[in-house]
Amino acid sequence: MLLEVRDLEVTYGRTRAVQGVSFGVAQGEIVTVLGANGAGKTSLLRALHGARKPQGGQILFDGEDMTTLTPAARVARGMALVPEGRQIFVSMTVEENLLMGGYMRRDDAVHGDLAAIYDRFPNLAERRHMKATVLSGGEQQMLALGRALVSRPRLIMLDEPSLGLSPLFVEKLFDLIRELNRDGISILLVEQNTHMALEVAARGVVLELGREMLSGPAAELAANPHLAEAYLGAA
Amino acid sequence: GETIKIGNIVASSGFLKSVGESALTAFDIAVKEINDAGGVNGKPIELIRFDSGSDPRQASVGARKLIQDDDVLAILGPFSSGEARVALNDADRFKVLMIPTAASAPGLTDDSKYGWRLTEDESKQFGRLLAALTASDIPHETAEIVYVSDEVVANSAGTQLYPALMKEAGIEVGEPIPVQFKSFDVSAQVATIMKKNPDVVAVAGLPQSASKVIKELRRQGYEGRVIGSQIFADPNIVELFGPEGEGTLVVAGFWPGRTDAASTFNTEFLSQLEDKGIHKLGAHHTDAQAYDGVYLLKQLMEQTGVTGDEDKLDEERAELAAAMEGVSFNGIVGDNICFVGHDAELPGYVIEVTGGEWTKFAEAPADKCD
Amino acid sequence: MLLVQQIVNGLMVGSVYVTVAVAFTLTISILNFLNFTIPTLFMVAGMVGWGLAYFGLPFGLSGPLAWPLALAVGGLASVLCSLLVERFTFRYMRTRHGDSTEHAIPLVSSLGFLLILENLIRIFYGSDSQRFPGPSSDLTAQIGGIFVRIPQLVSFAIVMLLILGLVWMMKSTRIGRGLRAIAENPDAASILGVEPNRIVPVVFMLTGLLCGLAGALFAVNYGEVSPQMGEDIGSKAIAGMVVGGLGSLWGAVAGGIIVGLVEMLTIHFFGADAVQVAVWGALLVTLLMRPQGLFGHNAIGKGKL
Amino acid sequence: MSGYWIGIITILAINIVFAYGIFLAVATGQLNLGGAGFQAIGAYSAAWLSAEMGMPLYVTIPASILVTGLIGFAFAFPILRLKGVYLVLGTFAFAEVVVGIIINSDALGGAMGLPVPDYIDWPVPVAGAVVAALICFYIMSTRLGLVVRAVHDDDVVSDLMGVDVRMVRVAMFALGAGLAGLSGGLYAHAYTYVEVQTFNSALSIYVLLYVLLGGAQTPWGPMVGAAFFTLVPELLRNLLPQMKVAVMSVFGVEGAVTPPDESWRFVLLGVVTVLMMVFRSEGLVTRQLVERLSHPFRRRSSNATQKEAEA
Amino acid sequence: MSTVPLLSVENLSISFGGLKVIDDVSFTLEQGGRLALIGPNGAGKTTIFNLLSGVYRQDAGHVRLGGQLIDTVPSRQRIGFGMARSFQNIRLMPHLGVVENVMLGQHSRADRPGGLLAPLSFLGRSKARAEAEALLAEMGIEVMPGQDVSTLPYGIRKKIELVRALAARPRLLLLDEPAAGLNGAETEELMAFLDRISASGVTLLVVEHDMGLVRSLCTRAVVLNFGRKIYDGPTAEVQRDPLVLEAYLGPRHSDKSEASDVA
Ligand SMILES: Nc1ncnc2c1ncn2[C@@H]1O[C@H](COP(=O)(O)OP(=O)(O)OP(=O)(O)O)[C@@H](O)[C@H]1O
Ligand SMILES: Nc1ncnc2c1ncn2[C@@H]1O[C@H](COP(=O)(O)OP(=O)(O)OP(=O)(O)O)[C@@H](O)[C@H]1O
Ligand SMILES: [Mg+2]
Ligand SMILES: [Mg+2]
Repeated sequence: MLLEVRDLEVTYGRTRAVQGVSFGVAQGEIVTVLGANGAGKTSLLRALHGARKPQGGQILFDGEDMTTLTPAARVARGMALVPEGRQIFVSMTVEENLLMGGYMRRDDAVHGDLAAIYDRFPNLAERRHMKATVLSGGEQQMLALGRALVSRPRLIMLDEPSLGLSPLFVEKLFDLIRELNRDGISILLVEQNTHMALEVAARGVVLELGREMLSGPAAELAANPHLAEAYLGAA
Repeated sequence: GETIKIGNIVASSGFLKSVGESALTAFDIAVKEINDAGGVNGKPIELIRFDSGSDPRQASVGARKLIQDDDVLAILGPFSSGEARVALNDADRFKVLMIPTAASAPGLTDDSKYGWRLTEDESKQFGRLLAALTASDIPHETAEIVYVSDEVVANSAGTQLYPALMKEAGIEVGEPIPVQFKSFDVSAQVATIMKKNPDVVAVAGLPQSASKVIKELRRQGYEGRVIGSQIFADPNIVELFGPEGEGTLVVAGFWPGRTDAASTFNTEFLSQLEDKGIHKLGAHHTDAQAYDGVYLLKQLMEQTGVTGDEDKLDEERAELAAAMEGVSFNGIVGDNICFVGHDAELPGYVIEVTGGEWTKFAEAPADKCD
Repeated sequence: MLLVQQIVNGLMVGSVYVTVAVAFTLTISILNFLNFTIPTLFMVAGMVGWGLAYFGLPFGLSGPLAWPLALAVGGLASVLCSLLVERFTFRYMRTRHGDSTEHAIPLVSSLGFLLILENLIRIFYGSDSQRFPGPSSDLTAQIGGIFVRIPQLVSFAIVMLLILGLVWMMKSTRIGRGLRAIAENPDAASILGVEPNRIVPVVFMLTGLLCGLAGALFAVNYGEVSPQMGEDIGSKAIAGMVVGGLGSLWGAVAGGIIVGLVEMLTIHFFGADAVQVAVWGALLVTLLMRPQGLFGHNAIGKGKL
Repeated sequence: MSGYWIGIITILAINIVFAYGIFLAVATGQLNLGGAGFQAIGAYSAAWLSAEMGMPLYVTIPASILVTGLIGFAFAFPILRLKGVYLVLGTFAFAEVVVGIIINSDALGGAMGLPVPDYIDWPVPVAGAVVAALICFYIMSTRLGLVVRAVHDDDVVSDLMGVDVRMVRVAMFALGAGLAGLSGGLYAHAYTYVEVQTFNSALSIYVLLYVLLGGAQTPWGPMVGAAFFTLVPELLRNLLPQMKVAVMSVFGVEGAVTPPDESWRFVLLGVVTVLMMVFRSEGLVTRQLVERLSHPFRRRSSNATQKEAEA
Repeated sequence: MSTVPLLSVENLSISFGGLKVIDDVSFTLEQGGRLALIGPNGAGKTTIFNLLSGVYRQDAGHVRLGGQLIDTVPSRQRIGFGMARSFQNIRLMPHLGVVENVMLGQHSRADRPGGLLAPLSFLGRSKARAEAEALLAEMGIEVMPGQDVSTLPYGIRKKIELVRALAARPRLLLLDEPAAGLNGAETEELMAFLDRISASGVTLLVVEHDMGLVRSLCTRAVVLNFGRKIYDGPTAEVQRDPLVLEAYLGPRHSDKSEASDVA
C-alpha cells in the first residue's frame, strides 16, 4: 500500500467529522471516497495532507508514518492535494500560481512541466499573465489541478475536482485522471459525481457521518442498491 | 489609629518613573528620620503610597482612595503638573491638604484652597539667573529663546516669562523658537539660531529636550552660553549634556552645601538610590522639596496636635489645612520659608556646569512674604 | 544658504525615518501586519546598547562594554525581541485562523509586546534620557558651509544596500515567493508545502535587524537614548511609509525623506508647532488624492485588517 | 462606596463609552485609529462651552456628542473611500491633525489646557456608559446591526442584498465619533481639566485594542475589553506584592520583601494580552460564545440529536 | 397577462482589457419561465449574472426587467426590482450565523418606516427570524446555535446561499451552479425544491453544468461559447445541436441514451 490510513479520527470541538476510518491506496491505484454533504470527506483529506491534526489513528505513506509530519514534509514525499474551494492565490498571476505548485521542487524542470500543463488547459495558457482573480470558476478549478500537478506527486488527492467544470471538461478531467494513473500516480478521489467516480476507480469507500459505511471494489459498490438510493439519485 | 496616616501619590511607573522614584526615596528618608526620632505627637507616621503610573486620571483615583478609603490626614504628591491639576480638584472637594511634589506649572494653585506648593516660581528664578548673568562678565547683549511648546511650564516660560524678563534686563531677544517635546532632531531650529549667533541661548525645557538643543548647538559650532532656569536644573545634566554642556547656567532651588542637614540628606539620598541601582549625581531640588514636604507636615501636625484618630479625622484635616495659613518653616531648602498665595518663597542657586561639575555660580535669598 | 542647510537637515532626518519606514513596509506589504513593536524594537536596540556600555552585562557578568560592541549586542537584542514577537503573534494567527483573514489579531499582540518591552526597559534602565558614549571625535562634516552628519550618511548607504538585497530576495528567491503566498492565503500556501513557521521569522529577523541598525545609528548620531526615543520616529516613519505607498520599499525610502523634508521646512517657515499639522495633513491629502500613496501598488494594504 | 472604586469605575465608564465609539466603526469593518482625535474634540467642546461660555452640563455633554458626531460625519465621506491599512492610517493622521490644531489654538488654551468649571461625579459617566452600551446593544440587535455585520464581512454581497453600504459605514462612523465625543465630554467634566497631551496616539491605539481584544463581533466585546485593560492593572496593584512574596518564599527568602517595581504590572498586562490573543484570537467574546451561552437549551438538544445519530 | 417578458437582455457586450467576454448576447425570459444558461468554462455565464445584478456595467446593450430599463439602476437597488442571485464561489458572511445570513436576504423587503431600527430578535422570537428559520427548515438545514458558516460542508453552504436569495422573495432568481457539490440524490432533492419555487411563480435563470438538472428543471436553454450565444431553444433539443455538442457537452452526451444521462 502506498497510502495506508488506520482508525483515523478528526474532530472539531464537539463535532466528530471522521470517526475511525481505515483504508488504503495501493501504488498506481485509484480509490474514491463518497459520501453526502458533511460526511467528512474534506476533513479526511485535510488530515491526510496534514492541514488538520488527526485526534487519533495513523497515516502511513510508503510505509513511513506521516501522522505527525508537516504538510511540507508530505509534499516533499510526493503527496499533493487539490483542496476544496480551490484555494488559489488570487493576487498572483496564473503562471505564478503554477510556479507556487513547484515550491518544494529543487530541480529546474518546472518550466517544462508548465508547458505540459498549458497544453492540457488551453484556457490557462491564454490567461497565463492574468491575475487569477479574474478567472471563471471552472478556470480556477483547472488552475488548482494544474498547480497540484506541478509538484510531480506520487499520490494526488482530489477534493471534488469536477466542481464547476463543464460536461466536456469533466470528461477530459476523468481522462486526465486515467492518464495520470497510467503514469503510475496513485489517486484518492473525493467526488459527488458518483457515477463517473466509480467508473474510473478500482475501489471505493463510502462515508456516512464520519464513519466508514461501505467499502469494496468500485463495481460492487456501483451495484449496491443502498448506495444507488442514497447517492446516485433515481435513474 | 496606631499611626498617623499620610497619603503619598507617586509616579513609579510610566514615563515619569525615574524622577518619581527619586522623589519617593526622598519621602522615605524623611519619614524614617521622623519615626526614628519618635514620630509625631507620640505616634509614627505612616506613608500610604499610590502609584499614579504618570497618568492624571490615576492620580485622581489615588487622591480619592487615600482620602476616602485610607483616611489620610494630608497628601504629599502627586508628582507632575498634569497629575496635580486633576488631583488638586479632589483635594479641594474633600477638603484635604495636598502638597504636590514637582508640579511647577504657573498658576496651578491659584484657584485651589487646599493645594500648597513648596515650589519656587519659574520667573523669579530666571530673574535671579539674569541678575547673576548681568553681574558677571559673560557677554549677553543678544539672546535667543528655545522652548518646548507642548510642555506646559516650558511653554509659558519660553513665550511669556523669559522674553519679558530679558527685555527688562536690556537683552536683545528674538522671537522664541519652539521645539516639540518628542522630536529628536532640532537641527532646523538651531540652524536659524546660528544665523543670528546670539551671545546667549535660553532653553526652556526638561533635561532631555535641553540636552538635544545644546548638543545640536555645539554641533553647529555655537560658542556662547546656554542658560535655563529650574526646569532642567537636574544635577544629572552634567552627565547627560556631557562636554557640550560646559558653561551651562541654571537655577536650582536646592544647594546641598547650604546646611549640614542639607548635605546629610544629599549623601543619604544618593546612597539609597545607588542601592536601588539608580545612578544620580545629586538631589534635584524637587527631591529636597519632597523631603521638606514631610517635615512641613510634621511641623503642622505638631502645631495642631493631631492624633490621627479616625473619629477626629475631619476636624484634624481641617486644622492641618488651616495651619498652612501664615506658616513659617525651616527645612533643607531654606529657612523661614513662607508662602505667598499658596506657593512658597524659596532661595535660588545659580549653578554653572564647569569642568564637568555642578558648581555654585551665585545665590539669591528667598523673597520676603508680606 | 540657510534654506540649503535646512533642506540638508531634512534629508538627514528623513534618512533616519527611512530605515524604520522600510521595517514597517516590510511587514505590512509581506504579511499585511501593522507591527506596532517596530518603534519599540528600535528603542530596545538603543537602550540595551546604552545599558551595556554603561553598566555592562547583567548579573555582574562583565564591566561596561566598549560602545561598538554594546551597540552590536543591542541590535542583536532587537532581533531576538522581534523573533519573540513573531513566535507569539503571527504564528498563532496562522494556526488558529487557518481560513479567516482577521489580521487585527497580531496587531493586538504586537501592542502587548510594546507594553512588555517598554516597561521592562523602564524597570532595568529607568525612564530618563541617557547620554550615549559614542565615538569621541565629532562626526559632523562641513561641506561648503553645510553641516552633514556622517553617521546618517553611512546609515543611509547601509539601508540602501539592505533594500537592494530585500528587493532581490522578494523577487527571485523561494523565500520571497513563499512569503507572498503566506500573506495571501496561509492555508493554500501550507498545502503546497510552504512552511510559515520557517520563513515568516525571516521577515521578523530582517525587521529586527533594520530596527537594531536604526537604533544603533541613532544612538551614535544623536549621542542620546531614552525609553521614549521610538515614539516620534515610529509615527513619522509610518507617515513616510504611507506617503510612499505600502507596496514598495523604494516608496518607503522616498516617503521617509519627504516627511523629513516637510518637517524641517515647516519648522523653518512656520515653527515646530506646525509640524504635526503639516506632516499629517500632507499625509491625509496624499491619501485622499492618491489612496495608494505615491508609489504604492493598488492591491496591497487594502485587505481587511 | 470606596473612593478607590469610584475612581476606577469613573475611568472604566469613560473607557467603555470610548470603546463603543470605536466599536461602531470597527463593526462595519473600518478600523478607526483616530479615537484620540474624536475624544479630544468632545472633551474640548465640552470644556470650551463650560469654561468660556458658562454653559451648564446638560448643554455641554450633548454638545460634545453633537460636535464630534458632525465632524465625524463630515470626515467619514472622504476617509471611508480608503480601505484596509490606508484607512487605519488615515484616521490616525486625522487624530494627529486634530491634536496639532488644538495645540496651536490659543482659544483652546494651546499647550496649557483648559480648566473645566463643572465637576461630575461617577454616576454621570456610569450613566453614559450604560446609555452607550444600550445604544450599541440595541443597534446590533436590529436589522441595522445585521447589516453592519454584513458590511463588515463582504461589502459587495451586502450591496447586492440591497444594503446601502456607504450609508451604513458613514452612519456608524459618525455615530461612533459621537460616542467617542461623549467620552471626551465626560472626561472633561470628571477630571475638570483638559490638556491636549492626554489625547496622544497611544490613546487611539489603546482604545482600538479594547475593542479588538474584547472582540468586535458582539457589543459585549468593547465592554469586556475596556474592563480588561482598566481592571487588570488594578488587580495586579494588589496581587503583585503578594506574588512577589510567594516567589521569594519559594526561593527561601523570609521576612519583609520590598514591594515590586510597579512597572511589572504593565509587563504582566502585556503578557496577559499576548496570551489572550494566543488562546482567543477573535477576541474574548465571540458571536459563537454569546450564542452558545444564550441558548444553553438548544445546545443540549442538538447534542442529543447528534448522539442519537451516532448511536 | 402581459406579453412583456420578465427579463430581456438586448445586445449585451462587455470586454475586459481588450478581451471581449460577452459579445452581443440577447435573450428573453418570460414570467414564470425556467431558463438554463449553459456553456463551457469561461464562456461568460457568471459575467452575465454580474451584468444583470449590476456588479459590472456593460459596454453596450440593455437589460430590461418587467419591461423597465434597469441599465442605470445601481446594483444595490436591483434586488428591490425582484432580482436575487446566488454566487458561484460561495459568498456567505463568515461572521453571521446561518439564520442571520438568511435574514440578510430579507433586507431588501424591510421597507416599512423604522424597519432598519426594529429589533430583530427579542429573546430569540421575531417574525424575521422565524421566517428565516422556516425557510431553512424547508431546505432541510438544521441550525445549531453558534455554528460558524465557514465550517459547514460545501453542499450545505451552497444551499444556504440559495435560501438567502429566496429570502428576498424575488420574481427572478439567478442561480449560479446550484447543484455544484451535491451528489445525485441531493441534486434530485434540489430539483424538487426548485420545482416548487418555480411553481409558486418565481422565474428561474440557472447556470448549471449538471445536464440532468438542466434538462429536467429547465424548459429552455441559452448556450454561450466565447461570450457569444450559440444556441437558444428547448432543453430537450440542446444535445442534438452539433455546435453545443462540440463546444460543451462532448461526445459522451451524444452517444448515450437519454435515460442513463439523467442520472
Ligand atoms: N473547521 C471546522 N470547525 C467545526 N466543524 C467543522 C469544521 N470543518 C468541518 N466541520 C464539520 O465537520 C463535518 C464534516 O465536514 P466536511 O467538510 O468534512 O464534509 P464533506 O464530506 O467534505 O461535505 P461536502 O461534500 O459538502 O464538502 C461537518 O459536520 C462540518 O460541519
Ligand atoms: N474582471 C475581469 N477581468 C478580465 N477578465 C475577466 C473578468 N471577469 C471575467 N473575465 C474573463 O471572462 C471569461 C468569462 O468568465 P465567467 O466567469 O463569466 O465564465 P463562466 O461562463 O461563468 O465560466 P465557469 O463555468 O467556469 O464559471 C473568463 O475567461 C474570465 O477570465
Ligand atoms: Mg467537502
Ligand atoms: Mg461561472
